[in-house]
Amino acid sequence: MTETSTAAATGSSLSLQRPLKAVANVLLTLVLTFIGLTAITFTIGRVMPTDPVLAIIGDRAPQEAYDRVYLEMGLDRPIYEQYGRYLNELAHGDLGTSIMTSQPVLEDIKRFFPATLELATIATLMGVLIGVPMGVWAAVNQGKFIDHAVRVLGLIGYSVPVFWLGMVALLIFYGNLGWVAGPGRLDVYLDGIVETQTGFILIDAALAGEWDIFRNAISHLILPASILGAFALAYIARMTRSFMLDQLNQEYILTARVKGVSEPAVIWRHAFRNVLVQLITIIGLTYASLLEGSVLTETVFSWPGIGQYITTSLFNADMNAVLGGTVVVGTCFVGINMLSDLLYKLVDPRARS
Amino acid sequence: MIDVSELNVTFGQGRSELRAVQDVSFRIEAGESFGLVGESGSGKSTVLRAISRLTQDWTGSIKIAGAELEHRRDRKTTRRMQMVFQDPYGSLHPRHTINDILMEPLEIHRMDRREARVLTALEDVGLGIEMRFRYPYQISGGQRQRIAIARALILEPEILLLDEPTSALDVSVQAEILNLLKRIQRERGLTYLMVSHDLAVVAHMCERVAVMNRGRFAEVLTTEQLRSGTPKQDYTRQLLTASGRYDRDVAKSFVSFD
Amino acid sequence: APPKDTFVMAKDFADIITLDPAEVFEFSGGEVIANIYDRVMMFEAEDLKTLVGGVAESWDISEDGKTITFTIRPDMTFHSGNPVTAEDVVYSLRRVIKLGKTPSFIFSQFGWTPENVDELVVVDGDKAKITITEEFSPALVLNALSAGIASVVDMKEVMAHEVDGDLGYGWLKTNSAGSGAFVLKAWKANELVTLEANPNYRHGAPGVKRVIIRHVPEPSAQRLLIEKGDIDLARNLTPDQIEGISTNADLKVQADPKGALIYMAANSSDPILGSPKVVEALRYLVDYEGMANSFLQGQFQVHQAAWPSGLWGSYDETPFSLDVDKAKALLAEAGYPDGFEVAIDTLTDSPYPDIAQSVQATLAQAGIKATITTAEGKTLWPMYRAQKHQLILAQWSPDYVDPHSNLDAFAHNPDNRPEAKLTGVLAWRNAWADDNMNAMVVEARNEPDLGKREALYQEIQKGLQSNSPYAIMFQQTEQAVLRKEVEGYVSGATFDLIFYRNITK
Amino acid sequence: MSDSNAPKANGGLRAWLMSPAPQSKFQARCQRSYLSWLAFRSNPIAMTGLVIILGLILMAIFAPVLTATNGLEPDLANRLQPFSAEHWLGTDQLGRDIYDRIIWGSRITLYIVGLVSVIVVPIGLAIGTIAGYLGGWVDNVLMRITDIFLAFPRLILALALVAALGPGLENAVLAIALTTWSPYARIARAEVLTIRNAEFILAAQAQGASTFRILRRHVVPICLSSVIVRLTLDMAGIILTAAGLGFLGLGAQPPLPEWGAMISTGRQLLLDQWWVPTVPGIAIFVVSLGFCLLGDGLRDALDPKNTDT
Amino acid sequence: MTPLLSVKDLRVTFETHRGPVKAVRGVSFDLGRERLGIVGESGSGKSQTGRALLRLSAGNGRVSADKMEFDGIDLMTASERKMRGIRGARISMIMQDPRYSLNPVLRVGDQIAEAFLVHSSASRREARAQALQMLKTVQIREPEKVYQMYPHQVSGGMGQRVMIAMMLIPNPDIIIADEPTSALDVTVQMQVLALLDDMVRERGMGLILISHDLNLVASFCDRVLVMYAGRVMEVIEAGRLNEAKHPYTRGLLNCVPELDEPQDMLPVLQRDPAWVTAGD
Ligand SMILES: Nc1ncnc2c1ncn2[C@@H]1O[C@H](COP(=O)(O)OP(=O)(O)OP(=O)(O)O)[C@@H](O)[C@H]1O
Ligand SMILES: Nc1ncnc2c1ncn2[C@@H]1O[C@H](COP(=O)(O)OP(=O)(O)OP(=O)(O)O)[C@@H](O)[C@H]1O
Ligand SMILES: [Mg+2]
Ligand SMILES: [Mg+2]
Repeated sequence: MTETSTAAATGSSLSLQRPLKAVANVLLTLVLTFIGLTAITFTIGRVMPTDPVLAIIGDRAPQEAYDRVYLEMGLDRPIYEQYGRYLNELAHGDLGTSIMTSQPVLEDIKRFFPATLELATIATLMGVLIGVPMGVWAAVNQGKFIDHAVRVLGLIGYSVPVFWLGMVALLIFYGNLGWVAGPGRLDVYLDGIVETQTGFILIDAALAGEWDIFRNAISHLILPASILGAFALAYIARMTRSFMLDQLNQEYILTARVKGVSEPAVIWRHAFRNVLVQLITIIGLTYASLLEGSVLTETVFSWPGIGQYITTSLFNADMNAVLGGTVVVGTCFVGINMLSDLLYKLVDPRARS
Repeated sequence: MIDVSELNVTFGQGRSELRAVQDVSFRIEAGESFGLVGESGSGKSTVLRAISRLTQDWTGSIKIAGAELEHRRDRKTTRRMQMVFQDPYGSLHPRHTINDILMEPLEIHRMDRREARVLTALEDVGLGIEMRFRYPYQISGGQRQRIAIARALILEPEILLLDEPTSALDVSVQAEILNLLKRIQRERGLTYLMVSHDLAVVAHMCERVAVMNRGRFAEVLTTEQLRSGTPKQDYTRQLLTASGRYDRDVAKSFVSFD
Repeated sequence: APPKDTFVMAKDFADIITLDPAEVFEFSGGEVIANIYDRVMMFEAEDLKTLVGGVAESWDISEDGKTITFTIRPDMTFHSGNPVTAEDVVYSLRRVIKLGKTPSFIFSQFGWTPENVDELVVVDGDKAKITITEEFSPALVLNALSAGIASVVDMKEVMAHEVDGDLGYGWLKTNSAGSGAFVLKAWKANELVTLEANPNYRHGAPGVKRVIIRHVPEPSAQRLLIEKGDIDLARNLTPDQIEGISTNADLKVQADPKGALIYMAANSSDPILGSPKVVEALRYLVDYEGMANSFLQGQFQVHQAAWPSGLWGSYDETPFSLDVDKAKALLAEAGYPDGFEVAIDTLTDSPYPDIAQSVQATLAQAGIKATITTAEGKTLWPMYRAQKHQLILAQWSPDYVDPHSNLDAFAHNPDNRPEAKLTGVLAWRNAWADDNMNAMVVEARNEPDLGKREALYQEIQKGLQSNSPYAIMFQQTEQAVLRKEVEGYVSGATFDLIFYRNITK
Repeated sequence: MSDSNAPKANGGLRAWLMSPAPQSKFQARCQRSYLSWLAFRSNPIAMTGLVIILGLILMAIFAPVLTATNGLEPDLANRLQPFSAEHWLGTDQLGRDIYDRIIWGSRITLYIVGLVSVIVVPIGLAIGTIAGYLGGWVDNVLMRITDIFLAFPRLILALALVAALGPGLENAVLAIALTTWSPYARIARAEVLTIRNAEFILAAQAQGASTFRILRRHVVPICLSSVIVRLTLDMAGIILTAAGLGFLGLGAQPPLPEWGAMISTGRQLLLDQWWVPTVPGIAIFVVSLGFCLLGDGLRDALDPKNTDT
Repeated sequence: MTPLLSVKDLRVTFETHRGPVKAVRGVSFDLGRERLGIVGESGSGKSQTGRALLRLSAGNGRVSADKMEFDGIDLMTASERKMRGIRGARISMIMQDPRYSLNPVLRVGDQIAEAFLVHSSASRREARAQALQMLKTVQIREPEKVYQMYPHQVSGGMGQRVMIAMMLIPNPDIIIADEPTSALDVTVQMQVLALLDDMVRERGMGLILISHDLNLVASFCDRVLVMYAGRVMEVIEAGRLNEAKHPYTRGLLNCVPELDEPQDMLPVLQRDPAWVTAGD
């Protein structure tokens, strides 16, 4: 831990004005976050009652087989040594092999992560495109019926258990109405027709010009994305409203009105520009949290996403997979945070100097 | 009572380095009132903060009653030297009642007879005991500043550092506070170090006045010199004219001093 | 809906971790390789009761019963086009021992070790000859040669993919090299398994061109999918859901008895549960009928012996039913008239928590306060293997179709010391051993006469009902829900007796 | 303060609460709370939230009076009954009365909510205020740790912790708490940064108050209200995470009527006996909504812009 | 000459949880092309009077007046649309504190240009040129550079000048300056006042200067309106302020310490409760 603290301490004195130092700072943050993430995950993996050896050999194996695999996995070594070895391999870009899928973890992630990314991106887009105007609308009409309606509507998206909503939505829109396709990313018999290039079915299908598959994929995507989108929307709308209210109470809004600026311009050019600054962080966080994959939604929709991957791996004591997944999700989180910091600087002149 | 020599205060490092106070030296006798004036950002508050050690990155020497001051705050000197801040809206904790605010220094310094002292303090600054359990938001700016003064006085200090104690108040309330400060000083023989940008206020309160410009003392004047309008420095002269009534032609002739 | 020539099945197959037949020991994996590989001995889809030759056309058993010589079917080819030869058979069996993965114990109990297997399993002209060193009934050996590890792999193909002397293990985990009805096209863990028909299969081309098994863990999702016609077969519907679809004319239900048993076991090293009277009382504190007629309806039948009903050697008596008074009397005799506190561990997936709650309630009627802890299998098993449980509610299914498979685990514990670590043996896990039982299990195993063998096994099962740490409760029946046009889905007693090749739609 | 403009109070209690010169600390506190209450009361949404939460609390307190059974014992003969006079909300797959289970389940929900708050608020406050107030390397170290917890996939961390600690309600709560504190540290820190150089903090320093005293008496009370507001807003999330853990079989153990677990075990019945998973779903929804509304209302009520008039 | 602005019995009341707060109660005055000062202690209703003229009182406020007429337009009943045309273009208001009154994320130049664009159909280029010109007028030395700055980059004095430029650019008839100098240093304060002075002289506007510094207002304005507790206590020619009779005005005048004559104790203001109710 001493290493961490001294490094963090030097991190503080770096000023962001110097690009080189800033890059160093970013890298340091990244490395420290990784070390922290993997260390915690690693420890959890080791103290878990789930036995990784049994995950490989099964429950009925005789003790000799158990002991042999135990040694093979290096579980007899002290935990810091195991951790050190893991870090070393990680540094060489090797995330190890998954017990569950018998594939390199990296390959698995290439398969599962795009599924989540596809879902999360569309959900966040929905949240932003609908949530932001809703929030602004509510704030402008604070205390009026519209405000309450928008708030309650948003809160509903926030309060319904997503797995329950998912099941009901599936039942109605797929089961009864047949408007959308069922669980999964694609009708199975269409699987494997387009070559995997990016891992995003929509993009792959578009690249291959397979519009039937594209349509099919959309029809599968729409329901889970809407459900996650409702959640993102609720959060974004509520935050937008509250930020917007803060801004509308500021003196500079009065200044704009004194100038005779029209109401839409006051709202969008003046107040919203300032809200945008705060919103970026919120949207970034929402996106990042969706990227960890919603285990519950993925379960209900049989969606082969990263959340389900990590969870199943966890239950199977497949720690390489869990660690790999955590590292990737953590990277995304840190990445998105940095990106939103960057955007923040673009939007907020005060943060620039 | 206060003896400051070669005081320097620097904020930041490298390119963003800012020498807020440069080579400032002065002496204040016991029972004297000493004023600091100068335009905004000239380093007045910084001098006060160094003395009260709210800022710790200063160099030079500060003596209180002959004893050299450490950089770290110690309870004993804190008690001898109290500070009143500029903004009565910001210097009282919004969630503490007046009683809490006045009790706190007594608790910190483990003083006895707390109840009695609180009541006396309220009386000293001319507030009724019905104020005791109000929250700051329930009282006016002038009353707040009285509480701030009472809080400083409750420890029976010898020195009061006053950082623009009236600039947030309107003229009528300002008069009440200035009178209060004058009366207390007379009764207790306190030493005042008072910062203001209002020359009239400083002249009203203090015997001697230091004029600050960009971290340095431009000059130290007696109140008489100030009143008679015979400062040596152009900077002081300009400050003087600006403090008077509005005059269009004079205003246009102002220059900036670096 | 899927095209005519594609058969889509939904199933929870999170358990597949490998498709190398020398390693597969999981239900779903076993089922998949059963359709990819032919085994030395086999049960065929057309007759699930009779053991016949698979790759072996015929076999000769030596006088002493210790050597069996197999004649290989002529004209059989692997998917690669290579002919199936005795060399492949011998290679496949040796490979199992040399890799030494979990299921290899089925062979190693015959005395085969990596050191001696090259001498004991050999090519003899155009035949394959195996020799065992332990006393075993040849019937049992032949039965064992119908297990998944007896799958015959394409030696040339596998060795072409060998890396660092791994006998092609790394490659075969995710690929196939067999001679069965289907070829593995793709296995995407937790997503799907795609099988392509082998048009040159020895029984003729399968009825569909492709079989896709889709991982759908949620039974309700499976139900929606099959009702919409997006899949042809749903494997994991609950009894209540089956009842729900009974009115749907597009669907039909096919029920097949399975070998899986649900049992409750008591840890004998526990001071209270070590008392046979207490365990006997427990057997009377289970509402067998109540459960079987409600939430287990149609998918579990009451069965109280250690070898499943419907198979050779089974014992179908069910002497126990819920009898609180009798249980109370037994508890009083054992010295616990007011009951005691106990912990039940079980699995998280349906129906275990429900069974546990029912048992909890009936135990309470006799004053036993039980708390339930549910856990994923991977968490439960280590605890079970370390004898850390009190009561455990779990499942067991045979590894191969021979009573020895179960009774060796339930009744045979040659060394009951904790440090012996016979962690694969249920009796040891429950710290229970009985010399008489041990002797009987060995005797039955070695007995060449089928009639005597069967009688011995039934005696053991009967014995276990009065003297054992178990309360065996139910035997599973799988209810598969099919679209009505689907024909030819064959599902046998064990998890790897499931055949897709006759399916048509 | 134009007290002269305030209407002369008429009622005794109201006069006491509105008196411009409180006589005791207690009266001053009450006045402050009363003002917040006045702002709160005029907000219909917030009041709805409050009513829901009070309802939940009453349900939990009077569970023995409100129910006929303890909702734990199976009654296999009465499985999956629809709504009826006898079983208002039907029965579940083991024949237990769902209404009774919902009522008893309110205790579990409250327990989760209470315990998480008790853990999360102090941890978040402590870390956030210390980091924000002390700054420098302390801040850096603490914030890095906070970031690491933030960067962790939340439900997954909770799952991992539960898996490590073993299933059960207490462990689930602990796991949720340990994954929830980081944003609170962030909020508290942000709040501290805005007041760190406020004059009332300087004033306390100038009086010689110790760092601990300043944190405890001056900094924490300022951060508390935003933390509490955030907590009520997060409550929905906490309840849902707990339900999610229950859904994945890692929360409360059977036969406890935890609402998430009830949905989980009942979810296969959605198509035919829809009420079995739907009733607990609605219960979770209503309570989450209640907390959300309450939180929104609190934020408005505690906002000085609204009360200090 | 008819007055530009005529106000009779203006009242502003705020609904609060403690009951209604009467911030302005019956203010009447006329404004021509002159410099009118409004003085009074804090909370006396000066700012609220200014805001009410533009109909920009806070949401919980109620405004009533017997008459509030500007250039023949009834400000009480004018449509919101019409009011927007008046705000800025005809009556504008210099806000108290430039730190909070400028939009932090927009360039100050663009904020000035916006004030121009709202009321004319000019192109952006023209608006920009106008804004630059205006910056020069308020004596900003490097207008091009300052145009590109953000509010946090300009000093208080500069910010105040930007504010003035912004409010003057549409060339309004009336300008309300709400304590435009209280946040500034004495020297800058004088300079800003001189600037306003120039504008009034050159453009013939009416100016309302709100302040609590009687001496300052007296030396700057033509007429002074003295307010207390939402009422006008006295209206007086600036030059004859020393002859003011109202005890409140006298009190305010006396309690300011004078640089040139030493005093021992300052006379304090004795408030008479009768002032509040007088004339009700
Ligand atoms: N903590 C700090 N870090 C960096 N710079 C500071 C800090 N405190 C003050 N300064 C700078 O030091 C200089 C002097 O500040 P100081 O507050 O002493 O001025 P002042 O004379 O009191 O002005 P005012 O009349 O506005 O209060 C200013 O330029 C200010 O920006
Ligand atoms: N939105 C509001 N709700 C309730 N009361 C308000 C509101 N706005 C202002 N007031 C009250 O109206 C009265 C007059 O306020 P105003 O701002 O006009 O005073 P002022 O004369 O400008 O004082 P200052 O010199 O401090 O700026 C004050 O008592 C104030 O508290
Ligand atoms: Mg200062
Ligand atoms: Mg004002």
